[in-house]
Amino acid sequence: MASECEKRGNAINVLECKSVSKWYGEAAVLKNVNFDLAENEIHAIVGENGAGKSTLVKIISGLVPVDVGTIKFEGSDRTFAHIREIQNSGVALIHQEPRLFPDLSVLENVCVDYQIRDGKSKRFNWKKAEEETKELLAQLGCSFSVHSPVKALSVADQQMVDMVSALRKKLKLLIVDEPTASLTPSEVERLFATIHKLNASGVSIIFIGHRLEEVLAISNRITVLKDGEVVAVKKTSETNEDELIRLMVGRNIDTSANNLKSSSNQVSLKVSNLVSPGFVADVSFEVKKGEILGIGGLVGAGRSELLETIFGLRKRTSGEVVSPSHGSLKTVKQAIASRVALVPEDRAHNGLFLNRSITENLVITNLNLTSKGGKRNFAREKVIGQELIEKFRVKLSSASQLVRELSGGNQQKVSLAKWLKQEVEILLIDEPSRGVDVGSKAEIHQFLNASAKDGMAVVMVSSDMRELIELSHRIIVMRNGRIAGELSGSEISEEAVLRLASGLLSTGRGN
Amino acid sequence: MSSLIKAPSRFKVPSYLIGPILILVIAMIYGSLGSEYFLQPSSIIFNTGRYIEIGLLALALTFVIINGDIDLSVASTLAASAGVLAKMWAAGVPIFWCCIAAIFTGFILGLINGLIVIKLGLPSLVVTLATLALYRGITQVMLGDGVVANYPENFVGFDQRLVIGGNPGLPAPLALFIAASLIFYFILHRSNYGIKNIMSGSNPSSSKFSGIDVNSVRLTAFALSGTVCGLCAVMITSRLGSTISNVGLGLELLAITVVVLGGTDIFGGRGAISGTVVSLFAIMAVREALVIQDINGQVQDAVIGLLLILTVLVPRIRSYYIEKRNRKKRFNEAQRNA
Amino acid sequence: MNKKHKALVPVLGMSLILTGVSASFMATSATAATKYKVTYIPKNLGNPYFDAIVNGFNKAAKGLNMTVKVVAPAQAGATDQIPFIEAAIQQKVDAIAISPNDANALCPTLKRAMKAGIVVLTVNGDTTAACRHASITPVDFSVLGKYLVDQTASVIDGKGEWAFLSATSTAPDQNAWLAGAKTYIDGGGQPGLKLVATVYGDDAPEKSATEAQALLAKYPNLKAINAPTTVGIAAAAQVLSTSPLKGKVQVTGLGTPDQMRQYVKDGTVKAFSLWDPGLEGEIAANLIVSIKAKNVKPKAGLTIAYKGVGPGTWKLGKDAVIIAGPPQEFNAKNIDNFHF
Amino acid sequence: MAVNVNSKVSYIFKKREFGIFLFILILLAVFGAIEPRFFRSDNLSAILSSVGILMVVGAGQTLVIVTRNIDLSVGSTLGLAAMVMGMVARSKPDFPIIGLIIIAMVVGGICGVLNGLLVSYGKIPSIIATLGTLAIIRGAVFVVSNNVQIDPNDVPKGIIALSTTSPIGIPWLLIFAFLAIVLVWYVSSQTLLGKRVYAVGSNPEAAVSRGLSFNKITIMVFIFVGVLAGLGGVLYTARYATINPADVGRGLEFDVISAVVIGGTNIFGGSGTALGTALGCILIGILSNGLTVVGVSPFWKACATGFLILAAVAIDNLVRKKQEENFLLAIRNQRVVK
Repeated sequence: MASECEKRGNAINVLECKSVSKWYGEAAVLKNVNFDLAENEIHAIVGENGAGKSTLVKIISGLVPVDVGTIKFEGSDRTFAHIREIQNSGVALIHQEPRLFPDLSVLENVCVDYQIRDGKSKRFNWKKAEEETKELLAQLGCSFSVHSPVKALSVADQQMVDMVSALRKKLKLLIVDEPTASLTPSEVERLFATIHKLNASGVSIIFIGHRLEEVLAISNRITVLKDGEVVAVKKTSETNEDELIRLMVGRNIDTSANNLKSSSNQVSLKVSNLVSPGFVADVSFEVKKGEILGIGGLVGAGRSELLETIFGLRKRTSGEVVSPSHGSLKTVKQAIASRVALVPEDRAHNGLFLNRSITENLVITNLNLTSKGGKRNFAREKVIGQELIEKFRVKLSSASQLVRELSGGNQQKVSLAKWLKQEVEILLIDEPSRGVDVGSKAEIHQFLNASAKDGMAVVMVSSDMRELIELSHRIIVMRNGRIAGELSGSEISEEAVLRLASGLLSTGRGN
Repeated sequence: MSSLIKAPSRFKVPSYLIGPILILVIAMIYGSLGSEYFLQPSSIIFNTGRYIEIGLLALALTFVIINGDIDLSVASTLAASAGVLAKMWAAGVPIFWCCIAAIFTGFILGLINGLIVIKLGLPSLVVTLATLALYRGITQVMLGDGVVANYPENFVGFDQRLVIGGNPGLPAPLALFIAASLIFYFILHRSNYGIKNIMSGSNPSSSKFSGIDVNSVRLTAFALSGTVCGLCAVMITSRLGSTISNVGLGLELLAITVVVLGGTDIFGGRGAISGTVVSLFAIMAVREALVIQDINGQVQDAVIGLLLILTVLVPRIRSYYIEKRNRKKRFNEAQRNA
Repeated sequence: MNKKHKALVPVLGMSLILTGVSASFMATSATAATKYKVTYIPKNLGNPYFDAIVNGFNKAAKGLNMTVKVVAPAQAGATDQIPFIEAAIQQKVDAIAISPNDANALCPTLKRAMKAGIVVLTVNGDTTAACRHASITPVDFSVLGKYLVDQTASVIDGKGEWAFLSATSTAPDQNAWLAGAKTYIDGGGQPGLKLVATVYGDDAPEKSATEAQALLAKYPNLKAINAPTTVGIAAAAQVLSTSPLKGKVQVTGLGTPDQMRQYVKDGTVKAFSLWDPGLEGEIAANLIVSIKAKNVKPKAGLTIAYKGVGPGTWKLGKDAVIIAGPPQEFNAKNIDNFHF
Repeated sequence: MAVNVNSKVSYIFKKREFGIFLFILILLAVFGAIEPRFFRSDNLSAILSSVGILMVVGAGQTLVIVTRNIDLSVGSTLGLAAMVMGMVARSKPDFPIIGLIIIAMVVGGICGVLNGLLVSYGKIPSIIATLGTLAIIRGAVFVVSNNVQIDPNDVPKGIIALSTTSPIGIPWLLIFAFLAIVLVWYVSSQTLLGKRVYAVGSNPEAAVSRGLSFNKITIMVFIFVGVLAGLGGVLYTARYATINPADVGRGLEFDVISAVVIGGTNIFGGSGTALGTALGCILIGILSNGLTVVGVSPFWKACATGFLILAAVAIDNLVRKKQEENFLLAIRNQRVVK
């Protein structure tokens, strides 16, 4: 086997997918896709939400069966191989949501799918496994205990555990599916360093990402998918961001935010000395009418929790949230009555009802408009639903379709749209473009700008540095539950945000 | 294939009703094979009374289950409410006020279930498993080994009265059930509370983020369930004309079976009143058909159990084979094109 | 074609199963040849005691041109028998014999059966007198309480503490006997005995055994446990047969010989009682024919006579109650003569 | 920092069963104070033997619940296993004891396979599937036994002896219970297989994407609980000697699930220990014996049992939640306040 490989030399492909097609129900998600991966290559796949990227890598890693087509790995046919067989041959898939077991410890998470080879002792050597895991964790620069339950770790640490689980096996192909979506810049750096190190040691890599600058930075080759079809395969050195976007979307779109950066002096919301134990420590700020206030910081700095506390979802021990026109707000009910809306980061868990229809998702926050005396009016629900769908150009086959069937970008639009019949004055929005394709992202940005221009106050948490800097009038940076600093006007820069977020005050980057 | 899915029919039977309707039809045929009296209006009338209590419990449970909870204590709540009714009647309280007290007891006990579930953050399965024993115990404490009977003539025999006279007439329990179904249908599918109930069962976290007070929705569902148990206690007392402490023993599993057979998702977020109603009549028809064919209790239970599994399993198997066939078809098409 | 018909496969399968189930479990159903159709509804199935009554029914039915159908609910709940009564009414049977699980709850349904011209007899347990034509009890329920007390006295020589292990707190026959026993004791019967507790085993072996064990722990001077229920007596005997107290504490009560043979032989149980349950079935079958064919109206004071059945003649007591016969005591000497 | 967190982790795991253990101690103290004879050796050993059957089945049920499933059919399975074994023993009195035990376990295992297939490949929620098989298997008990019970003199002496003797003095019944608990403890804490069972319950989607055979593990735990229920059938026969088709194992599922839940197993899967279940079983055994021994009226007993179970679960839950909260807070605070 090994000698055969050597004979073929460097030019051979580790992975070859030939005319792969896949349907979910009646909808084709992959049409006749050809994809190959050369040895020791970092191959990026880009495309809008719903273009079929995730489905393709799920097929490659054996998670879902292919309908038509063949897949060859290291020269042998793996088309219908079982997931375990594929994993044992050295393929690992890392999702954007770490696939971990919250009740188990780090060590158990890492070892749980370890195969004990026949002929050897049936007993699993926990001691040895612990040593190996500790070593791998140390290599990745992680300091948490291997006995800590995974549910106690931060998202970034969990991703590292996921990575270590993959590394424990003999890796030949690592697939990373939007790994950076929930990571902060320094964590992204750590991840990229790891990927490069693996690549250097002979592992081929498939990389899926929405942040094109990252894709361009890390990959050798880029495959662009659109509507389930391969539209182009480019060498990274021979392409650029604009071309990629054109290929992905099929048209030119304006990605610059066009921010006029104007806001009135009228205060829309005043937060003073807000405390939520363990998450938010003594936070005070104001946001003005027509202003977009960005909140930067690392994941786990308490940004999402701050928004949730303002919205009345989290227990607060002290502090106050006041809307000058509506008074003090403590509960969700008061917040909504004061025309505050929250669009959460995790739309699948907190924003949407995946198993219910689009109309129901849109109507649930607008019952005050659609119903009378507690009695629902289906005709009016339909009208309002349709209005919101059109306003946000949600792509769907019918308004009674389940939200689950929509792509990420369209889901995000629904998650946002459901508030907009409520004459929202203060919009709290958490990671507006997480897992959203470039086209939808641009639409959402345009919407935020237009709304601010119309007088809405927006408080936006974002880990996407470009989004944060281009959209925000003013940025406050959180660190460890506190406000580490505020930036406005010309002070705003990527470096300044990072410095505040990581606690390095003026000495520049170090560590 | 596509013609099968997109049938151009104006009125489409929801998929969750197909199973129960099939069962209903088959049971009717089977029962009428056993006895020429099976489909007689009179026999249907005399038989509805017993099932209406299960039906009402199932309607209330539909709310609780759609909401993502479960109430195993319904039969015990019913018993405790009947116990209060009996004790007050024995103490000389007018029967009307006894009934009111019974319904109120049900309401309170349901509320207690809900409060424990919400305030202590315990799973409803665990809490109502405990209150199943607790409420039955309260009934035993109240009634001991005694029997309360001698209810007034005008109270006893509600199930045999006709709301609309003649043959076939409309028996009172059936009329009550139809009314209750309509009310419950309205609440679940046409009111704000209903959609909040369904949505908080579908995703409690998103509901909180959408401004729904999930806990009060849950509490309402439990209280509603308890209140209906109280109402059923009145009905069962009227039907039997006596009260003992084991009244309604084991009804909870029957009621849950009705709800699940009617297509309500046991994990919440999906379900319909129509499903529960049709499924009640399907189970009633199966039971009656089996009884008329002289089949014993255990085998009746086994048949219902089998039907329960088949209603969930058969559509799964069917869609699996359809999916498989489609895949094969596409594969062949792709081969031809290649 | 096959597309549409494939959906029918599960339906077909379901109906096949249904018919298969029915075919194999239908009780002997009425054929046109017999004159009298009778449904007997025991408390529940699988109870050897009621099997004996069924045997009596069948024995008598042979000579009476009668078919007896036996149907029963899965559990002995108060209302579980009602569907079976309803079904019998619909089937227009000639008579319903029932061992009621509840004295009151079945009344409305039974009354409707009587209205429909069906003869209603209660066997081994009674409802209110207005809800049936006649009742056949195995023994005189009013004296069985006393009998149980005396029986307890006889196995512990008239002295010591004892306890009742009853079936359920809602069983009408059990409660009648317990009440009878209390009246007898309060009236000065068996002054050497002291009834210390009454517990309920819910007719479940586990619960009965637990309760029996708890009695042994709580009352160190306990001399006897009287369990007037077949499940209870067997569970209590089993607990004692494996306990150091075996022989020191006596178990007695009501049980079937087959079930108790073991414990009589190994010395756990000195004596226990029962009657011939089959006799109840035989009387019931004959009485049905009398009422139907000879228009006999059961009432107090009436005397009935059936040749070859038990003692042969019976006089109906108050509320048309027929007492089948005296209890039979089983002990080491005679137990091998009985098999049921 | 790492060391600090590490010690906190072991602290939690050490304390996991502490709440319920404390509750048992308090109960023992109270019962003993009211009625010292509660501690008589034959009483304690009787409690243990009645608990033994519960423990054997509960050990299996723990793993089932850990995988986010539930098996309601254990009582029926126990009944079928006992009945088949009893019928073999009745017709062939010389059949070796070990053979009878194997027959019972195989019958239980077959029921487990049925449940496992319905839940895994059939994709039927376990609560529905086993609600169905609960009735179906009970029906099977009736069919195979033809409604005839097994009397004590039909049961071989060797089987009865399992509940009283063994080579080492402790009855076999208790040895089996101990072995079942130890087996589950060993598998769940020491082996990779056990970790996979917990992984499947902790995050089913992740389990699939990590290549764990979800279906195989599900079927395996159902077979495991089935086999243990079969063994439970043997022990039931040993302890009660009579096998009645209607009574055998009836309602056992409620006791078993109560015990598992009292023992701290999360009803939503992912966590739970054999030791906790063992303690839960002991608590139930002590309650049902102790309440009678201290002279609680039979009518108050069900009430007290329900209340105490609720109290045990609530206290245990509160204690655990507090611990976990403190632990998570400590970890966060290490980051937040630096």
